[in-house]
Amino acid sequence: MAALLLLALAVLFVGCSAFGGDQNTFAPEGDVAKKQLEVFYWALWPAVVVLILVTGALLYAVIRFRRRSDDDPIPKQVHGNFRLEIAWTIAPTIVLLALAVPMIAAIIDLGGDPDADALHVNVTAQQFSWLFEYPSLTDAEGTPLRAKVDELLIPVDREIVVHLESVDVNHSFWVPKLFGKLDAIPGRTNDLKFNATSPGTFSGQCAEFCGIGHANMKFTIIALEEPEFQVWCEEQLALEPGAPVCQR
Amino acid sequence: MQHAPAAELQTTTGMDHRKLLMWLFLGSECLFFGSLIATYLLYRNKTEEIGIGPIPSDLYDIPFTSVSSFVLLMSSVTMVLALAAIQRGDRRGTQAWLLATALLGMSFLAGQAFEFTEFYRQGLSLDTNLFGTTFYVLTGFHGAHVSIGVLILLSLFVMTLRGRLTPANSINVELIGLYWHFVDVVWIVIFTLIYLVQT
Amino acid sequence: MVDLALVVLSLTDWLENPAYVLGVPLVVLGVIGLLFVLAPAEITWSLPPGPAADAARARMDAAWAPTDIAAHEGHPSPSQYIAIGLILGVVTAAEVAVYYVDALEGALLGILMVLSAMKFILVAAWFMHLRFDNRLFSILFTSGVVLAVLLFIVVLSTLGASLA
Amino acid sequence: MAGATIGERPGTLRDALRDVRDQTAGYSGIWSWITTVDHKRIGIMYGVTAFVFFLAGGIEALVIRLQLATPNGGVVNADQFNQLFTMHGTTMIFLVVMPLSAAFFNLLVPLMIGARDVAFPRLNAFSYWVFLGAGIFMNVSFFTGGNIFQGELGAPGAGWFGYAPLTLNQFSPGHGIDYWAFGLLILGIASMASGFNFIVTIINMRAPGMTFFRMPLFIWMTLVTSFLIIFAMPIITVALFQVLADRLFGANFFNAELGGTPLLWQHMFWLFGHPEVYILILPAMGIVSEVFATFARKPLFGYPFVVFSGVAIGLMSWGVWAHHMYTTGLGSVANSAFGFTTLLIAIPTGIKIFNWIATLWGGSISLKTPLLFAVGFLAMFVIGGLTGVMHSMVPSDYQQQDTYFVVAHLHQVLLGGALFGLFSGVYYWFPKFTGRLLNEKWGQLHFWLMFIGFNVTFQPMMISGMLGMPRRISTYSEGLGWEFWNMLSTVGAFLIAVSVLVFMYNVVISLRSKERAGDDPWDGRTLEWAIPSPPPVYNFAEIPQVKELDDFWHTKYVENEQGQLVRVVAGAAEQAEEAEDDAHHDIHMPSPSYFPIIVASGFPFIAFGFMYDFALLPVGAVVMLVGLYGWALEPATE
Repeated sequence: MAALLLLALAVLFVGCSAFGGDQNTFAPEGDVAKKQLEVFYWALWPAVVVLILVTGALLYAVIRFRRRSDDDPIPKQVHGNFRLEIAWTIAPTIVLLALAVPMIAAIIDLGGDPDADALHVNVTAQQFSWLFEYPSLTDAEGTPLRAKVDELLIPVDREIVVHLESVDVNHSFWVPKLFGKLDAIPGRTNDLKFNATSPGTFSGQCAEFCGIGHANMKFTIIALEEPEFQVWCEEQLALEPGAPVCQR
Repeated sequence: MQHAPAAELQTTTGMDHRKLLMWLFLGSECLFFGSLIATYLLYRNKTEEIGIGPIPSDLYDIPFTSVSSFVLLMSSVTMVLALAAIQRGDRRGTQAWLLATALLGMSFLAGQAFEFTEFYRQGLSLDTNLFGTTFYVLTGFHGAHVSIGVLILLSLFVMTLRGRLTPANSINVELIGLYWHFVDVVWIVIFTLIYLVQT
Repeated sequence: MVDLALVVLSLTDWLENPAYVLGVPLVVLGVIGLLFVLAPAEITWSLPPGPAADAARARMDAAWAPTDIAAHEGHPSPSQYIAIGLILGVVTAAEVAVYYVDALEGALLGILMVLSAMKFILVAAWFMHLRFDNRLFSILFTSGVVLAVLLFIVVLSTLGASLA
Repeated sequence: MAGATIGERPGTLRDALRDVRDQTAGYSGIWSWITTVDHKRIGIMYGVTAFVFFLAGGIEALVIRLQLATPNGGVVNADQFNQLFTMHGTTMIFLVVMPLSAAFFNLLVPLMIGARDVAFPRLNAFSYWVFLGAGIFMNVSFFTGGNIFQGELGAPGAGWFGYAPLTLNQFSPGHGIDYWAFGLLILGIASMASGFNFIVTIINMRAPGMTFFRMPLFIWMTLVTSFLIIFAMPIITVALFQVLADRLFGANFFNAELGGTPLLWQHMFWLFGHPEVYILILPAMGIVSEVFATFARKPLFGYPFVVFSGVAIGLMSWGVWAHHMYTTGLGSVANSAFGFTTLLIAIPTGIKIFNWIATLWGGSISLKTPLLFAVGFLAMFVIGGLTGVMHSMVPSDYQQQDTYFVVAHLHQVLLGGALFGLFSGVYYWFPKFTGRLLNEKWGQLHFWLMFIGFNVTFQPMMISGMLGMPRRISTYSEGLGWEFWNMLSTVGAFLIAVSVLVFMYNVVISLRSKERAGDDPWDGRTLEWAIPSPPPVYNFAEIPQVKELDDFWHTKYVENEQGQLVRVVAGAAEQAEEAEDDAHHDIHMPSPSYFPIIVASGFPFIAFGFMYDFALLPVGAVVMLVGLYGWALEPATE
């Protein structure tokens, strides 16, 4: 039993980042996902220690104190121990408070105000696709730039602020390598910020059950180097090269 | 049902089973009406923002509702008088106050029926807007509670005629009394939070 | 003839309003019931006069012998109940009055909350006998009320609603 | 309350017992089960019915696992898949774990507190019939989607927590969601009725001398669970009424176009849903507390602390609901607050775990099947709890929410936790109610198959979750690194299925075996072991006088001169009983009644009336009214 548990754990910790996969949360490519992975480890390691201690104590007790024959004497009738109770009330309290403080700091950190030069994107979820629009990147007539359905292009190393809406049911916007999820809920706008620290194509998919096409409500975020992104922006908006709209 | 109540009171705590049940039920009902009232409060200002259909201040007739609230409040007095009557063995008083309570309850229901019709005629139905949705469902559930109360009161009244309800089982009157007063206090909250506090 | 037509017309008017359709029979029912109570009717009404009826009457009288369960349980007297009923009526009148006084508009919410809480407590404590009964009943009911209030204050505030 | 007063005039104990036996001798056949108000029979019916639903939910799970075993699975289509996982979740929670707990409440509460029955026997029967009706009602939905042989199913398909607005007409046409919502509403009535019943029973019907702190831990957990039920159910009731009003009458509760807030559903659902989680796990905690103490031959370590932590868990369960909603954009303040309260709930849970281990520590542990399941419960529940702590860390939960990591966590708690605890209870109390022990060899096989199967199924889900696999997807493509883990989960699921077959086989052969278990096969500590197996209708010939916690144990063992515990000479206790039998005896047993099933049968009519034809409404109403008046006027001991 113990071996099995430890095996499962060992596989979980050591192996995961090596498994690869486009949606592996152990291989973050953005600051938000990195922070979230860090918080995961804060909880994981104490949990592993507690698991080993508790399961170890349990197995030890069951094996060590097993009844060897029916004539074994009745054990001492211990009803409790006040000091022990206090100890194992306080010990987890300390551990949990130690977790709570950095956790709240991390929540506030991730929920902070966006950078001034952040790129804003309006994301609209619908059954079963994602629409992307850049409200600040507009052509000569003032029409904002739209990305292809299910494909968002972003510049690397620049903060992206997503304004998330849904037109029908609940959806959830999630690219595991870049950021944890945020729900798109009809009637409200949720904001999310993230960045990509290296160029590449990152796959994401809807994470809130939304109906028959839920499994196929996928999309990708393509992170381009800043100059490439600007070229793309100018092309899409049919602007002169170096147009201020697309400049950082 | 004619056994001596003393035998029933042989419980660990001395509390009657059914009275304890009723109080548990009322405690649980608090969450029920709490949910409905909270929903109303959440949506209170939404209707005006959206601008579709009538809003509370277009429809509420405070003097009318005050009167029907008063009627329900007074039914609590008659209810408790019915209990006092049966507890001192006054049969005529029991019957009179039970019936009076049921009557006052019916008058309240009639007032509610009038109010619903009036609102409906002025263009508010369940699907018009959030005001319609939350108002009808909240007050409708309250009305359903009153109706059940009236039904039980009338049944008890008939039971006094048939000799099935006597001081020996006055607990029945006490139980419906608790229910009835609870329905009344819920209306006290609804009248204040829903009718008088409008903006 | 004209008069009759008018009566019929007003009747159909009535029928359009469920309040009357529901209310009028209820009131009629109530009046009949009231007469029934006030009339010197006995349980023996269904029995022919004779020894059977006498026995039934005797049983009834025995079952309804004067008792004082109320005093035994420490409940208030009917006159106290009526006094509380009057207070409740006055407080309701005060609530409605406050609603119509423009000068109090700013404090409307506060005053109304206090007044309705008063009514709530009066009914619960006296009519529902929480003052006199086992404390467990008060605890059960109060925990229901408090739980509901606390939970929904949190829900409403996270959803951005406010009373004011 | 006259009812079935046994015996014309009070006589000796022997007369009273004979009278009860004479009266109940005729209680046999199907009709006697339909009209029964005996808590033991109702408990058995609850257990058997819940097990049948468990098989249904299990088959749904197997189909789900087959579909996901390989990428681009073609076993079912997306629509069928959605219905299967919705019904799997709903069934397992509301039709399996809750009623199985209710089965144990029914079987054990009166026995453990020294009572003859529950406070409201007919209400108890009513709870069961309502539950049965609602369970059948909900599963009928499968057949309403058209031709079932062509795979046209009509079951609800919006997930067991049915988030609005997906449950509204425009997104879920057909009647599936109506079945789901009405089914849950009706089940709520059953749960509330039994919640009220057990609270009154526990508060009011304890044997003389059984103070609150002499009650077995299982009774405490029943009490806390029942309170959670009666306070949590009304909230989901209102939420379900709201979604039904939207669906059936065009109301706008969750209509965002008119300003409605779909998020309100989530708040109300989880206001109910989080206490519900504890409603599912606390009874199992109560069961293993009894099992650990009995099989270690030691009293539960730190009894008052375990009691208080159970109560604390119950209270705290009201302050954590929004941790199911971290990703809905509640804002940093709310997320921090709920993250904090969620972390805190680990403290009382930890106290319980430590006390259980301390109970085993230094004991004389008998490694029989009930104990194995209890230990399995503890081991799996620790993982469930720790993954729970990991979820409560808000930023990392943004990655885990709605992935297979959550699926793994909730099954750790519900299957590894609650169900292992319940199986422990089945093995432990089976002899009490059937008179026969479950076969130990097959029991051990059942345990090990289930334990291994469980771990092979659900530990890999943690990994597939962290590899970015969202829950509730009907299919996935290759190359995401999920194939291996999903295949493993599917293999594990079939292992669990085999273990359940072993269990069923075990029940059959054990019931057929001629060997009798005796009244007290495990050397038990609580009152139910003091009476014959199976218990007579009246449970206790004489209501016991309780002097301390684990009273029955103390009647069996005394300290000798060396301070060691030794068994009291057999027979001494019975002799004492014989001697003092000249008191006044008068046993009241409730009479059978068919009114509960009549009232209960009105509910589906009303639901069908709202869904298909209003003409059915008066039918249902009349049925219920007739039943209720009959119930109220029927003379019975209640």
